[in-house]
Amino acid sequence: MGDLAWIFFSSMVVNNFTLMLFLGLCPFLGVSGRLDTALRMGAADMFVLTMTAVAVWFLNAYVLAHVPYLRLIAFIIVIASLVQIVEMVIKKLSPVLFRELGIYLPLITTNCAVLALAIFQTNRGYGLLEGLVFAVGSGAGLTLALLLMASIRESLDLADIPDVARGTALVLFVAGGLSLAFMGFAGLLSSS
Amino acid sequence: MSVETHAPEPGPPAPPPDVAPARLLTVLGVGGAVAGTLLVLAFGLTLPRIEANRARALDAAVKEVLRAPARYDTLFVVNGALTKTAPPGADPKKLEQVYLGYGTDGRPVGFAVVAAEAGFQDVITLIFGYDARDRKLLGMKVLESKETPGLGDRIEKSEAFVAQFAGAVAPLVGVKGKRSKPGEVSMITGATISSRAVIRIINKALARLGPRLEAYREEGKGNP
Amino acid sequence: MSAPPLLVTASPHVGAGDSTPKIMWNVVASLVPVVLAATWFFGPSVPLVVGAALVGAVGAERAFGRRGTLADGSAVITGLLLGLTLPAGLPLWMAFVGGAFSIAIGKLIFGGLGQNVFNPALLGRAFLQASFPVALTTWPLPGTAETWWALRGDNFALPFASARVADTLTGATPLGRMKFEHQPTALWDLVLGTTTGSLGETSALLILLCGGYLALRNYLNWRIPASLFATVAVVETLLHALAPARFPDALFMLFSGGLMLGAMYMATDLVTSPVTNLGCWIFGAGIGVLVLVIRLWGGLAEGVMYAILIMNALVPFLNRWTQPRLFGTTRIAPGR
Amino acid sequence: MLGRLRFRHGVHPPELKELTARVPIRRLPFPAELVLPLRQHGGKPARAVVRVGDRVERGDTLGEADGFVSTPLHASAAGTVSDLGLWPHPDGSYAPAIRLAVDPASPQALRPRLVPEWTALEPAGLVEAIRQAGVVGLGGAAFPTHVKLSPPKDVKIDTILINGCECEPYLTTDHRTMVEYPERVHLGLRIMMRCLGVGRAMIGIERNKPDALEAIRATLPKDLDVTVHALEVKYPQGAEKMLIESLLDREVPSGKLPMHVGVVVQNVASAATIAEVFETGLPLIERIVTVTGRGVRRPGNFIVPVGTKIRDLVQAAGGLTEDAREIVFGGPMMGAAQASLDIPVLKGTTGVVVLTAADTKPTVSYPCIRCGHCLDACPVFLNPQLLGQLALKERWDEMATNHLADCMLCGCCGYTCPSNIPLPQLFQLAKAALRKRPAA
Amino acid sequence: MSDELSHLHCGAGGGPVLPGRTVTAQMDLLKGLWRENPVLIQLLGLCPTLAVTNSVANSVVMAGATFFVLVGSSLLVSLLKRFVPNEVRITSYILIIATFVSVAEMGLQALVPEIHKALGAFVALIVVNCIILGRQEAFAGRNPVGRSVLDAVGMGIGFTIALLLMGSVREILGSGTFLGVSLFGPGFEPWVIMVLPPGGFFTLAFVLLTVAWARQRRAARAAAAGRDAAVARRAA
Amino acid sequence: MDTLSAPAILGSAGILGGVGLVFAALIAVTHRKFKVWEDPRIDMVAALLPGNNCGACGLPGCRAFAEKAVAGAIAPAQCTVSSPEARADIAAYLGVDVGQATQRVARLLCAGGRDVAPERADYLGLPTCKAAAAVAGGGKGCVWGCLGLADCAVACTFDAIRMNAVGLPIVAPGRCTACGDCVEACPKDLFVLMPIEHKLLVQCKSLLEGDAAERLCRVACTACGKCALDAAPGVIAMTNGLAVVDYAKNDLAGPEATRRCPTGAIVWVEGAQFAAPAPLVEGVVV
Ligand SMILES: Cc1cc2nc3c(=O)[nH]c(=O)nc-3n(C[C@H](O)[C@H](O)[C@H](O)COP(=O)(O)O)c2cc1C
Ligand SMILES: Cc1cc2nc3c(=O)[nH]c(=O)nc-3n(C[C@H](O)[C@H](O)[C@H](O)COP(=O)(O)O)c2cc1C
Ligand SMILES: Cc1cc2nc3c(=O)[nH]c(=O)nc-3n(C[C@H](O)[C@H](O)[C@H](O)COP(=O)(O)O)c2cc1C
Ligand SMILES: Cc1cc2nc3c(=O)[nH]c(=O)nc-3n(C[C@H](O)[C@H](O)[C@H](O)CO)c2cc1C
Ligand code: SF4
Ligand code: SF4
Ligand code: SF4
Ligand code: SF4
Ligand code: FES
Repeated sequence: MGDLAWIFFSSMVVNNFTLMLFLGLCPFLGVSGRLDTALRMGAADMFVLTMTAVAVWFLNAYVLAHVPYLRLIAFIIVIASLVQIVEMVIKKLSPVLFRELGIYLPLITTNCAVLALAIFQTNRGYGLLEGLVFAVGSGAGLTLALLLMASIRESLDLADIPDVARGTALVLFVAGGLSLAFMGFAGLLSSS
Repeated sequence: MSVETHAPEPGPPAPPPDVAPARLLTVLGVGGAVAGTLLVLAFGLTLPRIEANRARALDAAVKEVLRAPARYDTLFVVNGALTKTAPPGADPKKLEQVYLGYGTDGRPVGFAVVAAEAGFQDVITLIFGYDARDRKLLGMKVLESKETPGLGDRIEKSEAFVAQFAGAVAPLVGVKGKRSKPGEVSMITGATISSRAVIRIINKALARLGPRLEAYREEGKGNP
Repeated sequence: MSAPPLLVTASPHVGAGDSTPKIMWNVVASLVPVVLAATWFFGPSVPLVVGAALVGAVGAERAFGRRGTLADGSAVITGLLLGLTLPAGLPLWMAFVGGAFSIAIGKLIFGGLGQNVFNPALLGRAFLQASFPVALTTWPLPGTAETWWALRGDNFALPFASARVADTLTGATPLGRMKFEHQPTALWDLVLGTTTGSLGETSALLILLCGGYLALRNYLNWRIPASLFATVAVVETLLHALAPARFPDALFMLFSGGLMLGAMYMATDLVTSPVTNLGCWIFGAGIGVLVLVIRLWGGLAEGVMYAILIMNALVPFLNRWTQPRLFGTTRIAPGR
Repeated sequence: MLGRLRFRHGVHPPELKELTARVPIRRLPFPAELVLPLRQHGGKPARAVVRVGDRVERGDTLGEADGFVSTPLHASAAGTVSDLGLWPHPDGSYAPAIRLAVDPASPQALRPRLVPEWTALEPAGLVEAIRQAGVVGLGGAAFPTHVKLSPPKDVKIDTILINGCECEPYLTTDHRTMVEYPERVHLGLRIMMRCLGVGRAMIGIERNKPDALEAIRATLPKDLDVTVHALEVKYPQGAEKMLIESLLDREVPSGKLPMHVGVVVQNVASAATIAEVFETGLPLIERIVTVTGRGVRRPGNFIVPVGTKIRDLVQAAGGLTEDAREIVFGGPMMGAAQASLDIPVLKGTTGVVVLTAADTKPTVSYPCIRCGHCLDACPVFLNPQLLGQLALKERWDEMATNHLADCMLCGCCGYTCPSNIPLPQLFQLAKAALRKRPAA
Repeated sequence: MSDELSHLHCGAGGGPVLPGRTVTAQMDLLKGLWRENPVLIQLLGLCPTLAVTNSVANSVVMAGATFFVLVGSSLLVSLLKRFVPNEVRITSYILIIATFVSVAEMGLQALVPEIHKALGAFVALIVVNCIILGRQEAFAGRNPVGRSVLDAVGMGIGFTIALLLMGSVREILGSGTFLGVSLFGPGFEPWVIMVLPPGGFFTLAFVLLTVAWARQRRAARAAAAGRDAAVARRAA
Repeated sequence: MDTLSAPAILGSAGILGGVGLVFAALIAVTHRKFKVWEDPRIDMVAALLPGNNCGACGLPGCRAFAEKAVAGAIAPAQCTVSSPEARADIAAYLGVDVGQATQRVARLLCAGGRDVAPERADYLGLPTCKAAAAVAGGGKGCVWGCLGLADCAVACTFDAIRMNAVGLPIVAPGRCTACGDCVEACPKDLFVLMPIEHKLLVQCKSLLEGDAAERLCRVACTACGKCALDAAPGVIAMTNGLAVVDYAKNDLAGPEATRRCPTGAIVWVEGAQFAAPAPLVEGVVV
């Protein structure tokens, strides 16, 4: 139990994928302009990560033990096709849900957070439950970072940013600030 | 220097024709097969090097924390007891391992134990040498850590800190400032948490394995 | 037509009489006693360190800011407050770098006064702490009468050079002692300020008084410190009742570390706190909870700075979700 | 049912009413020329029915109402129409106006009744008489009174509120009206109650006018269900939404009018004017104006013909001081600055406030420091901070979704803003920009 | 995978080739260095740029691995593009890229185990590096082999330049060393933040700030020249 | 384990090949189901356009222009913003004629700079024309006239407007693309877009007549009617205190109409509207 809590908080804040590990920066920079988009992206992220965790656990348990060198290819292809299939299913079953979340799915397939989750999960030898907690924690972390960045960017929309800093440079400065603030969580639950 | 010109043809281009599914199947099927072949070849070529690297690193670490033993044996922890051979059917790579070192005289000098637990930033993995008879440590080496550079990473980079472990009496006690007793380890200012984590990892591993290690020696199995 | 042409301006034609520079300079004035008290405890190092941070902040504002913005006084506050969060023995060049970073990256990058997301002084301090962690956690002891005039560390270390190991007496802060050594500190020492710590976290009483003056004049939103204190007091009292050995009592939590300075001067920074009153209540409570989480379960002894910075990041979100209920409706505005 | 006699938010500007609060209302001699813009009220301007050179008597019709939401315009003095053309209007434009050369020989006496006796009239006839008399709200907005007195069939009015708050600093028109003509206020109220068939009325007066409260209470008619209430002194207590909340504890829904909560709000001076119109038989041709501020030498309350120019008023008040700097029609919170002394007083002009350089707000602004004071001031709970930032970036549509339409331009936010951001001005611009847009 | 991916994926759509303009091999090669630098101008592949640049050695190895994958897959893609139907284009590209990355990863593990460990998952993550797929989509999939390789080499060098820049700044300030060699002696106080995550963000932000500043100055100068010309035209 | 054995190689080739086959099948199926085709030339043309989305062409943005251009419904030259070379490129690419565009420019209907049209009050507050106009008309004596606070110059994305020393906006015809932003921006509605051939121009909107008008501005139209008399019949009419040119009869217009104007309110414009009486000033107040 304690371990699961540690995995969760560690992946959500202490080792936040975006702010501490630099994973998934492309969508972080691209989709954090507006809060509602960011929240949807976060939800989609969470979904894909959870799905990946399960898929990767199966792959690790049943397939990759025999062909370790196919790890990378297997991960990327399985993730991509899973997402694709889910996307099609959602499109068919719930057009509303598709409009809200579906359009972000392909964007996530090719961001490195998902592949990284698969690799970390494998390297750390997480079981199914641990993997799931890890995925949910990381997803929550990505969503948190997106939410903070998006609301900040929306408010900065009204600021008189100097011309040279406008755009990505400013977003990176804010990300640096967030990352600095999140250092406050360093060592959470690990001190004694 | 090659110069190329792109001259567009006027008029709307025709919509692309439909591809035959058979072509898709061939391309991806053949492509996949070729890729698979390539990968397995690369894997086969690099695997020996990689395993050798890994073994060399472990070997160096074991030798370091056991203060250059003449040789060492790999023991397996099975059901809380140490055995020299892995039980049949089990994959030896998946069992916890402990290394027993011997001096030039052939007498055992101590065990090397790998242990890991959360540090300040993330999990710290370390190996330490332990003389079960005197309950003294022989040395400590951090194998993997993500502690803050310049701060927490001094648990591996500060020679003074690492040196204290040679000869320290278990269980270890962390202190701030100068150590005064052989069981004490003086922690790094500004990295108390990482220092404490190292001490905790060793103490916990010994609490778990210590009796086993001592028992193993006392039962005389350590003496070939 | 009458001799000088009439003036035409938009309504309202009268104002409440407060102005941004007036507010800012009042805050500066209210900080002077705090700096003097710090000097009383830590000697001549204090004006040096605070001065260096101030010069860094003001210099950056002058160099990179729009013309005339120095006069609004906000850069001076940033410099002073940054100085007050530093240890007395810090090399001056570090304090200077911190001040310049505070203003240049903490504020001007966002377009200057009023537009920054993070509290500039705290961002500067977080930058310094992450850059020079050892120097920022070396705490000189408050002085005695004989040694008052001595420097409390290698203030004059050359730029880019480490501080030489000083022969001043250093010690752990009350929070550090509590966290790592489980030793308490007398409450009276905390209230008066005769403990180790950064310059401005020493005399809780004085800060309370000076901040109270600002609150009375409505220069800061009293709801923030109120909800912060209430949260810390309530949660900590509960925890203390559950496990007295593990959790110190609420008064210790309130009066130790940077909580007072943070609550009265830094959480209340108008720019980086919510504009709505409901938002301010949540903001204060959030800081309170985060401070406790970091202090009690985190890796660091003190968490006020990080707590405020994290809540700063949430402010746009809070502003958006705590819009006032429009008169004559049950809705709230969408916020954007 | 009774409200808490106060509302939430709002501001406390210095009242400065002592300049004229005790100065009795005085009638001024007629000026040489009057200028009567055809647009004096909310709605469509009147249509001129006289020609240059026409001789008119006091009370003669100069312009006819052009549609339902419009009122006629009457000659406020006997004289000759000297010009029909463009003249500076208090709103800053040049607008069509009738210039009247006042006949210095005329006694300007009362003449036979132009407005019928009220007692003889049915409600519908009363409303029509009020319309023909050119009565508009004198509380500032100058909205045609007959419109307010003819609610649509499907709304039920249960209460008339008489607005005696006069919450703007400086102004004392309503105050003096209540002190000097309390019976007129009551009579006007009685007439309006008959018009609307309403049995209940309430009079709300801010607590800082004890003499007015007393005068109104002392003359309270016994046969009517009218109550008088002392209200908290706070700006904008007199805004109708705030008044309704204070007195009746009802909130006018966003985007709706007082009538939708069963209320009609009338200013005390409007009530007194209705009474006066029926008493004298003359239409609305004069009004009480407070000429005040530290920029005039002898501030006072004057009865003047509609169309009197600022120049003449200022002269009556002893002239401008050396340091007079800005002339405002209405109070300093919502009033409009005037650019020249040729501008005439309209029916809805409650006061002429002359500010000295020291009284005016500094004009330099600072960036918004997000202090939130404006949110604490806005009586309709908008977020002026956000609206202001959006306005500076000309994001009009987002302002609309943030309920700009509910802003009544009361000026509270601009008053408290320490950074002196001209928030109400920005909102006014935004409203104008959105109005210009076809659909938003 | 469907074509939709190519639109949504970061940067994976190259601009059209200007009709009627000539392109020299030199331009193919050089554009990646600065004018279309994948990191500094196109803002692609930021994850590795931030994650592995806390030391110069890591940056070099990472850049090398990426270079290898980029050039190799560009070569292969442009060689095979004629056989690959449009529908399975991206899937095939990913197959090719993933193969190269796997090979690179095993190679690094065998040759430089220490650095491989320091780079962690990021070698494997080259698979999803936007630069690589982006170049296949925008260039190698449409152009002949020679040009594709030149383009890939240019982009690879551009990526290397960016990584080296970041790595040098961060290592020099953050550790006082360059490639592990102490530069300023023991008295130097390292700016630890530079090797920590916030330092990564700040460094890249500063680099982009400088780039923007340089471009703005050039644009301002060009505009001034243009205005002079316009004034002159009007005067004439 | 021998990784390089034949079964291992065959196995992995088989696995990946199988995966490939599955995918190919999947894709073939999906591709059958959903298919959208768009003329790729639209992208090409759009990329050649300036991308300002300024609307000067009368369409809602550059992509709309590209679609129309590909469809042959609009001539490349109608994009007045892009360079002649770019227009030629598009024409060449589509294999059509560049076409002709009538050049239109923005003209200011006011000539009352600070030197000739005095202020009646000091406006202090937001330094924009819009804001000033809302406060007592803005302080300028002539309430129809230019306030000189440069809203138009700020609005012009093509940098075609500069304020001159007496506070009047000067349009550079060479840069003006007739996008209409300045028309939109001016609170006094002083800008109109007109073909450059319309050379007879009444630079005044004051509705006052005679001395009343001239008192407020020395170059106001006093409605004296002389221009209407001198011009060809029907070209100029007097309406509401202003001379109004009927541009339907532009062919008959000539400079003689301006000769007797007592204030110089009516002018014959060739190229730029004002002969830049004072040096252009940089630094627009924002
Ligand atoms: C950015 C940052 C990174 C830190 N990293 C570590 C670390 O890796 N290991 C550690 O023990 N302490 C680290 N600390 C400091 C601890 O949180 C804590 O202050 C310290 O361990 C207390 O030690 P002391 O009592 O010797 O001062 C870090 C602090 C900061 C601000
Ligand atoms: C189009 C329009 C219709 C109105 N109709 C009514 C009405 O039927 N009944 C009423 O009491 N007031 C009516 N009003 C007047 C307003 O309630 C209000 O008195 C007027 O806008 C002046 O606002 P103020 O009094 O807050 O300054 C109307 C106003 C407008 C603009
Ligand atoms: C901010 C604000 C303040 C107002 N203050 C007063 C006031 O003090 N006295 C008053 O009679 N009307 C005031 N009004 C106008 C009232 O809202 C309302 O229009 C008026 O009382 C209706 O009466 P009338 O139509 O007879 O003028 C104010 C309006 C606003 C928007
Ligand atoms: C009550 C109050 C508290 C303030 N606190 C801070 C502070 O903690 N840090 C800071 O940099 N500036 C502070 N300022 C100054 C100013 O708001 C700050 O420089 C802005 O954040 C810069 O945009 C404060 C100002 C006031 C009025
Ligand atoms: S002017 Fe508008 S926004 Fe400002 S306080 Fe009044 S109602 Fe609120
Ligand atoms: S009162 Fe002024 S400074 Fe304060 S939040 Fe409102 S607009 Fe900003
Ligand atoms: S927008 Fe231009 S033309 Fe219009 S008033 Fe302002 S400066 Fe004059
Ligand atoms: S804003 Fe006016 S001057 Fe500028 S280009 Fe558009 S039409 Fe021409
Ligand atoms: S490189 Fe990490 S998401 Fe694109």
